[in-house]
Amino acid sequence: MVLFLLGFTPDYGDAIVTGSIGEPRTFVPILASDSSSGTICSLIFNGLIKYDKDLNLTGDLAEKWEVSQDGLEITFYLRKGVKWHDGELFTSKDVEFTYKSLINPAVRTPYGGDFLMVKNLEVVDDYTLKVYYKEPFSPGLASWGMNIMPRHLLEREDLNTTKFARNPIGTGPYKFKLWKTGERVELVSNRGYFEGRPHIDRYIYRIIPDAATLFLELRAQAVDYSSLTPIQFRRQTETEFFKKNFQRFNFPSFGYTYMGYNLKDQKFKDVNVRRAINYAINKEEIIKGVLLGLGRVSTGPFIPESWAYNKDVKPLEYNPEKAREILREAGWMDKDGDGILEKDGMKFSFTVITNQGNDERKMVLEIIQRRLKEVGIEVKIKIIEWSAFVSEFIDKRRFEAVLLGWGLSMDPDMYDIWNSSKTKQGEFNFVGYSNPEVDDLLLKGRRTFNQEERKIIYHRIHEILYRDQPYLFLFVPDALPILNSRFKGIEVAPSGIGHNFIKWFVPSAQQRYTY
Amino acid sequence: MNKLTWFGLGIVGFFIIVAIFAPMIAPYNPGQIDIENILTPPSSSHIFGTDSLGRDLFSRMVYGARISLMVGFIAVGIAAIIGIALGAIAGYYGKWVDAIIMRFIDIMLCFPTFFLILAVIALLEPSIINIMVIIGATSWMGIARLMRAEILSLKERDFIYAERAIGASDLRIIARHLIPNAMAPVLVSITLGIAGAILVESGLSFLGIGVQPPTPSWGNILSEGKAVMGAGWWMMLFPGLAIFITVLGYNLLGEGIRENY
Amino acid sequence: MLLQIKDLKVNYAGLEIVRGIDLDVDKGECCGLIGESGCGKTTVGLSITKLIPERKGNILAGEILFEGRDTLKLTSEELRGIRGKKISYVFQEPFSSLNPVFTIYEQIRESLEEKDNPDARIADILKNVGLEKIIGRKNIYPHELSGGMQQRAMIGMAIASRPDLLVLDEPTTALDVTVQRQILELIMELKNKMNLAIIFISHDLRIVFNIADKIAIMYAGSIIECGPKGKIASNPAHPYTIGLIDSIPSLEHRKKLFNAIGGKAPLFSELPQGCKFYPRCRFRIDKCLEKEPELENVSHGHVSRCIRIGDIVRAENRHNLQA
Amino acid sequence: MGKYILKRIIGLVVLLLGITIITFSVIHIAPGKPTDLEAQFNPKVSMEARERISHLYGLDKPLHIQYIAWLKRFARFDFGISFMDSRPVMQKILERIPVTLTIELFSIILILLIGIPIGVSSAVKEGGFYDRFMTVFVFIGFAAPTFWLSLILMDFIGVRWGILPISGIKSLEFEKFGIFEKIIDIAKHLTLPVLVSAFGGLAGISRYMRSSMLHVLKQDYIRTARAKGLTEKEVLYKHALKNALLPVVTIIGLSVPGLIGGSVIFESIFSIPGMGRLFYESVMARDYPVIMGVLVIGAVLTLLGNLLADISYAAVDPRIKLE
Amino acid sequence: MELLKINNLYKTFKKHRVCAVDGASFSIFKGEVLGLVGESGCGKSTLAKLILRLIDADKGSIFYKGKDLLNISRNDMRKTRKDLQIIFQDPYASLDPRMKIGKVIEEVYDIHKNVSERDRKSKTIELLETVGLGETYLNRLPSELSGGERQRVGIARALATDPEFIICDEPVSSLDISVQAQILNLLIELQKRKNLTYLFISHDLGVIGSICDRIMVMQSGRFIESGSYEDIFKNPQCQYTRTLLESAFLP
Repeated sequence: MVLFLLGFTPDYGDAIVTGSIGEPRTFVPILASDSSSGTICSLIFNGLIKYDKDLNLTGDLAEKWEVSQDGLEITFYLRKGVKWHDGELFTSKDVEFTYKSLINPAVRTPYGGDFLMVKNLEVVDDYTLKVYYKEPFSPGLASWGMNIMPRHLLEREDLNTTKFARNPIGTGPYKFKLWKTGERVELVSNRGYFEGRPHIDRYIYRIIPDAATLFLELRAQAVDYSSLTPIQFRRQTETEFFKKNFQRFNFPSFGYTYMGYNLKDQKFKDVNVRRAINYAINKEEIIKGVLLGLGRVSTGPFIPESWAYNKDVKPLEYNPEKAREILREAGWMDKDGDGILEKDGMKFSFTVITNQGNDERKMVLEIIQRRLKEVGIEVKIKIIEWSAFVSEFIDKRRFEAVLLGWGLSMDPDMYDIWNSSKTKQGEFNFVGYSNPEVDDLLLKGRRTFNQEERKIIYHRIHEILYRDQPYLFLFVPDALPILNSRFKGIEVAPSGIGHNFIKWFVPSAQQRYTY
Repeated sequence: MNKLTWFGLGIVGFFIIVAIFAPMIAPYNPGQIDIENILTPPSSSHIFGTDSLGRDLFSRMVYGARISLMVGFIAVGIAAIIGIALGAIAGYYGKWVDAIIMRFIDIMLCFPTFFLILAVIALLEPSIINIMVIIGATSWMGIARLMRAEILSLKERDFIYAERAIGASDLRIIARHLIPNAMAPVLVSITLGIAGAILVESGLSFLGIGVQPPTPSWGNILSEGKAVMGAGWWMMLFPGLAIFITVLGYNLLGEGIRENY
Repeated sequence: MLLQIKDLKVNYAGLEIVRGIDLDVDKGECCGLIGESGCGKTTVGLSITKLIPERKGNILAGEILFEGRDTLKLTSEELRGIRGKKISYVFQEPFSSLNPVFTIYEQIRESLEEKDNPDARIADILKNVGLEKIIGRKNIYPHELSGGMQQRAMIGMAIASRPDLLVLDEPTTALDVTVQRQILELIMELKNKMNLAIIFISHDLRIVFNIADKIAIMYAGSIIECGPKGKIASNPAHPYTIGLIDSIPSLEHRKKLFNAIGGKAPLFSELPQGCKFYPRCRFRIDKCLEKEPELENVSHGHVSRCIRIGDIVRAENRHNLQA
Repeated sequence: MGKYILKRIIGLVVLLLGITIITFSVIHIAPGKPTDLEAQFNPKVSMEARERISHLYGLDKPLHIQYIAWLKRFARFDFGISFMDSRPVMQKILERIPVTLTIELFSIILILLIGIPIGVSSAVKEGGFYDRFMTVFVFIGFAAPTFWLSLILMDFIGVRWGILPISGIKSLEFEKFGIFEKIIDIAKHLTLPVLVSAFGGLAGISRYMRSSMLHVLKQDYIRTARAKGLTEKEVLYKHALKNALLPVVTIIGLSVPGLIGGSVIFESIFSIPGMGRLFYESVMARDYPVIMGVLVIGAVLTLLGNLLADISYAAVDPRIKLE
Repeated sequence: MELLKINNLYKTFKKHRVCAVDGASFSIFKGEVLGLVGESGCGKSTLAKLILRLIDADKGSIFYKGKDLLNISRNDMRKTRKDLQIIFQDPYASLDPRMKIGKVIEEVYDIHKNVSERDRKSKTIELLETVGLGETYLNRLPSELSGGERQRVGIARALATDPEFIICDEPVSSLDISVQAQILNLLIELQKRKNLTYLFISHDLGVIGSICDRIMVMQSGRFIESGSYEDIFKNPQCQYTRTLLESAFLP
């Protein structure tokens, strides 16, 4: 291995202290919907399959799996000899129990959706099981990345209130040690982990609610692993001190920021107007101003590095002149000379709403506001606290335009966002986009397991979406993790740096927390 | 009036002038985004440096003065009006009127103001005025209690009986004689209230529910400053200092009024 | 001579309101110090043991010889040896002169010179001032007593360590008529029993005519007449004294106008030239304006600060003496 | 006294019911629903799933039925379970109270120990340089925005000079420490928060104490105490101080709610798992049971605080009796 | 002629649980000075406030010009107030500290509209002169006046509605003797010139003796003796009256 040549013998020991703003909610994996709980559950539990560093599906608790010709049947062959942290053997009965809990209406799990497509699950023997689907459902395969729970501990428990939530037992690389509410969660390495013993003995997850405090803790090296804002990355961590004591990474994150129009609103019905707005806004300027260059222009709702992203779709260039021209053709003139265009007595003025607590989105809006003013469109900004934002404005469609971001899962299937059937109250096609061809393509995309076929489908969807402009796709921000320099073995890949976390190690000389 | 009170008055006066003549004083338009020089330190062209969107910090601070002071005056103005009226009525009429108002005050002390602010931001136009109306409408209890205590002691004085003897109506007695004579402690709590309101606004901005962009206020500039703490010391220093000096000024003025009224 | 005040000048709130006072009080003698509000009589009383608050005023000149020693020159240590021990005070408002949050018992105990077995000593004091009812009850607070009883407690505190001089500043003004009489009788009784010297400061001539041996009358910061009670009462030798006596409503004075003094007391900031009483004086002549008159002898021990003593003394034409 | 307290407590209970009704309705009328925060916006989460969740929380029932259900549980001192992590609300609150209580208690003790002497000494040295300096000093504490001052201190004291830890309440190796080291460790973590919180509270107490002391020093019984020959120290720190301290007792009563209330800004900056952050996070997630729990405890403490203020005032001031 | 007829007036204050006025019945005749003497706390001032309905009586009746003042509406009462006025004891507390002297008088005209806007100023100056003050006092604040001058302003205010009956509630008790004499002279002259009727309240028998025609002695809320000057001063019937006389220093 290359590492030996460099003279680093992979040592065991030390602890990694990561800092985060959010407090985890629960460690019952199928109830953990917030990112903090998800991060920790992914270290304690395993799914049947997982994504490797190049974003391809690979085995986890399942050694291998087969999909039947008609795509209605998936057979999983489980890994043998895997033990739960309390020594019990992992068997297919645990998978069956997890599946049953997911579709049980009394359990407050938000993840039931994909598993309702399953006709039934058959346990063939302790280490083989078959899953039958009502119709071919390719995203279904990815859904089996869901963490599997120990049947022998939870069978007789009410999952909503079980003590397990604060004292989880899993199969993963790290075992739960303690949880001090509001302070920190501590995990210790699972020496008998089936993929080999993790090098770092202790994983400490500190809860630090304020971003400024988190950065101070970083500077004082009381936190080893955290993420930076663009300003922190460009302006505060270029010093000698940081270069010596820290290593920084930047790679596209799995998400994109966009401005969605309420397509039912008179002003945005005409696609040309939406395209004119795209021309009027300088996307590069936003990236330079808000992300200090740490991000790239986005043209569609797919992960840039993944096979589903159509690289031939080029973003519209910044051309205010063309924008004014298109708007004039669409009938928008500034008759009363107040600098704002009108049409049949209606001013081209709209309010963009976004959620409170996200400084970047606020700055993006302030730049958009200025650029659109130059082409005669008045933009007002309204920032609303999250819960009210979702239930009063998004669910009830009470908005003209919204600035938001979507997190992208590894599987490109975006049925719930783009399909015209998903525009009822509370559903996610809140902009009200409907295009029969896209509807049809989405269904085809779900029905085939063949990646080549899906690639053509999603590339076509990408083309149509950018042409229809239901969203003004803005940018994909870079993830900016920062890690203390004593940790070795980090490798950047399309899936980021976390894929080989259990291989990270600290040379014994530099180990800091040892007892 | 001792030196400190003059000093306080000087500060308060200075910022009121700055607020009134903001358009003249500010060299740039506060919303003028300039991506080329983001977060540049104080220089000849930008006295206080620029913020994270390249806007001139000095201009935003000058306009921010207008917002922050307005915040103080509106909130405390409303609190004063409600507080004085209810306090006077409770103090003057006593018996069951007094009991009801006092119990209402107890309830208001436990009122979840936080929720009201969230509701306003979501449902109404979240302009600064609405937020401050809410702050004002839920912070009058202190003034009401002060006014009531003063009037309880004043209404036993002979000149009130004399007013009644010459046939003055209750309203005239309360408005012309009781309230003016009870103003001293209330005035002090008003000046301190203005200082308090400015601090509340900066607190709300910290939580992200303060004054909405693009309108600058010392509170939201300071919160932006917090986000870039290491990279732009001037973004933290100047707004914090402005709030600190203004609140100090109002406190010294309040002290002066308390002593000399 | 127990106490000799010589040419005392005191400045209060920036104005010289005591403009050269001379007063002697012998052991066992009750000297009345009369003057209307704002004439400086209280300040004189307080100056005897330097009780004037520093920020408010200071003693400009003069000597206060008590048993031969000038109290103005004493160190604060020596002064404390006199205050409450040799010279005690009783003030006008009994209710506000007693500390509301300490018991009567405690406040009297504080005034005792010898601290051993206080209970017996306090019981004795309470008996002396007519407060037998509360002997032994250690947790009585001032607000639980009537006005009269509170003043008795104040007097008890004053005589606790057998002083030589008692300075009483309008002790009965705030009390009811009947209670006033009892307190005055108590004071006289104690004066004789303990051979106390008393300075009785008041604005009411009627009281002082009853109990004082010698009377000094103050006007605008200085003494304008001083002498034995009998002489002052029978033939007052200063127009102001005459005016005061004429202002006293007496029984035969039915439904007639008083021969009252016109005008109002001068402000210390605008004291006129010459005799300070000139603007309100019935007997004034131009000569009075020249300079402030000295204290002239009227008869043995009776002095008056007026240049027309001769004319005024002839009692019969006192009322209709024209200018 | 007992009857008075009983009467007041019955009044409180009625008031508390009124408060719970108002609070309950305001919370539910305010926009936003409690379905799980991030689940609301995760495409994987279907609409039915979210409906099911709100059904499980019982939110689809009319408001008054929900209130009555809450009231029944409240009568048995059961605040129900939190929506966020289905843990009993009481447990979540009791988990947070010790930290907030420790900080606020130390802060109030510090405020009293420093604020009162400052107030008293400023009054005694009124108008002097010391008085002016102290006025500005205490106002500095009040005027500086909390999080601004905290961050600056954390940056210099925590990061650059490394004297104190930056945030949190325990260091990572806490479990390994002995009892004594544990106390030191927590003390080091809480030093900055307590100092900043106390510094902010100094202004209130010291200004209040100063004006109260100034008022008392003008009273007659202070002059009586001096006339009794007591030392200046006895006059100031026995007679004057006890009276001046009376109103301070009510302040302690009124600050009872603050003991538990905590402050979200303060706790976020110093990463303290206190009541303030619990309330803020519950509000953001519309976790109604926890919100009601915190607000009701806050209301009870506010009302009890008022009662405590009145009772303690009566206990300290003999003149007041509660009828 | 009988100006005011008061019969069994009762008033107790819940706070002190003491009966302030316990069944007072008497009448006041036009043009006389009726004296009311008694120690502090015997209910004199309370009785004064009851008669003018400044505080509400528990029960009883007060007849004036055929109407029972306790049962007429607040508005009618405000109209009849023109004829019935009061002067208070403490010159410092009876004037609004923030109001100029001229305004104090003009406010009365403003309330009763008995003097037109135009000549209010001249009427005020005239009134101030009748009480021994003058135009220079118009813009002064009470704090700039001596005790005697303030009492004169109080009297001027009472005269502003040219009343028929004035209650003097201890008008001279807190004044120096020389100023007391001036004010008593003023009250006596005004009574003759404007044919006023006084209810004169005092604890000082000397003052009562020098100004009153009839005298009533009050003790803890009840009248214990009343009669002409001679009856009370020459042969008092009750022991309490005798102790009062002995205690007073009557030269």
